[in-house]
Amino acid sequence: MSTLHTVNKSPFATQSLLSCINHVKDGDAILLIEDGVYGAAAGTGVSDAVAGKAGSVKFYVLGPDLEARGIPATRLLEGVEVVDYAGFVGLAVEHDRAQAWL
Amino acid sequence: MMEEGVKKFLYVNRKAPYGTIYALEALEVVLIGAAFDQDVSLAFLDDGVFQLTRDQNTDGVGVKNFSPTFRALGDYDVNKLYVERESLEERGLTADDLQEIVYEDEDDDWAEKPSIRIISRAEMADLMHDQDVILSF
Amino acid sequence: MSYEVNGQTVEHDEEGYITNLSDWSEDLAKVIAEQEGIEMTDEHWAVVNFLRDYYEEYQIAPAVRVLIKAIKKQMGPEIGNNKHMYELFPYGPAKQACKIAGLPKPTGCV
Amino acid sequence: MKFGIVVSEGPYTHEASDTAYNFVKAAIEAGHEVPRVFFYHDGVNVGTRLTVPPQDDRNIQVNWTNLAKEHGIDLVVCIAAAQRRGILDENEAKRQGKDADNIAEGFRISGLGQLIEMGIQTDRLMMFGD
Repeated sequence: MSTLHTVNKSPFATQSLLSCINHVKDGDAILLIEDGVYGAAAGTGVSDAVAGKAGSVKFYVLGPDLEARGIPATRLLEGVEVVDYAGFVGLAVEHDRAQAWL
Repeated sequence: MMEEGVKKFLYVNRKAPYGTIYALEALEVVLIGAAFDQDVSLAFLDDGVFQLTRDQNTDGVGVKNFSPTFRALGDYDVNKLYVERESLEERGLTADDLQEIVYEDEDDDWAEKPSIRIISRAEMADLMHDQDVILSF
Repeated sequence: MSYEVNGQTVEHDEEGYITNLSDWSEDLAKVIAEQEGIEMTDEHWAVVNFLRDYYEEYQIAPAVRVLIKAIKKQMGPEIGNNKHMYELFPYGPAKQACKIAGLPKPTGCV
Repeated sequence: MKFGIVVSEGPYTHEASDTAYNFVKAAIEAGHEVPRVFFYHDGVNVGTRLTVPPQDDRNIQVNWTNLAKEHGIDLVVCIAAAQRRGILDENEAKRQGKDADNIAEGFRISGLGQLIEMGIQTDRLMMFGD
């Protein structure tokens, strides 16, 4: 049993990503969408928090949102996987429930 | 024992009252949802814990004060209000800062029992993980 | 659109719900009830008073099942049941009793 | 698999309704079912037919209307949230004594019970909001 968490806010604007990270269980997945994709970049103030959790939960980032904001894949933290909308749907199917950190 | 077809619904409240409408409209969903006889829990974490504080008075802002409505939840058989301890502490609050919310336990000669349960962040994570449907506000 | 009660004019909406909740009085309740074709008995008043008390305490009108449960506790199962509530308020306790009690119009949810 | 979708933010200000739309399209393309989308909070504003977005941008309402028509999706606007924000169909306009309605084709106004029912009847509930 696992959960797909979605985070849609920049971690520099709200606590949603950190709160999500504090409530996930091993084997869950966190998908960063909309302004949430800013949390996927390396070398930021939240990179350590994300990298520190990346061992027990899998991080994904929504490609179209990433591209819209001009963030190249080369700037992503190691281990963060890019998915498209079909991949988003696939993640929702794979996990037992979805929780949006609005 | 869960009846067939009964799902576990969790309402996750992470926003403060009044600044935005989310808290009020979340409560409206809970009240309507109560008619569907599902297994309902409410979670209050992050700024959501501010929804339950005592002594809210909205006279000066001219907005409806809906904090008394939480006390009606027992009548709707909604009696599992989980509040995260760490979220309280981070905001300088304790359980004493929250209003008292009770329900009458039908299985215990209608004894009045507290609806608010203070739980740890780890327990909150377990609670979230034990749901069928999670509605976020 | 308005009710006339004791020489005063009280505004109401399309469906007869009063515009300003503070305009309510027992005399007004009788006027609204009359327009609804209801003659207020002690049982009607018990329901109306319960609704007003409930609203005062919780800031919402109770759901019909909550109302019925409470009336049953207060006045017994002969009165506190679904059938009897609809005999008292043929258009439904939520709509009609709330209107007479001067509570906000139900949104029409569920 | 059956998906239930909640859109809880308004169009144009937030990306939520766009993400939801793209998700629903992808889900249907992958062979899943999306029987209903429920619009709540400012999300009800997606359902007005009176928006006039610039021609070089997407038309969110029209996109939803077309998608719903093509795939039989039930687009439900919450009545309580809609009343607050001035989204009305013909019946509601009459009932409330208003001089106009604005609900778009393919959308219908109904109660919050539709949200709970969607949660009960679908396999996954996805929320898109602020």
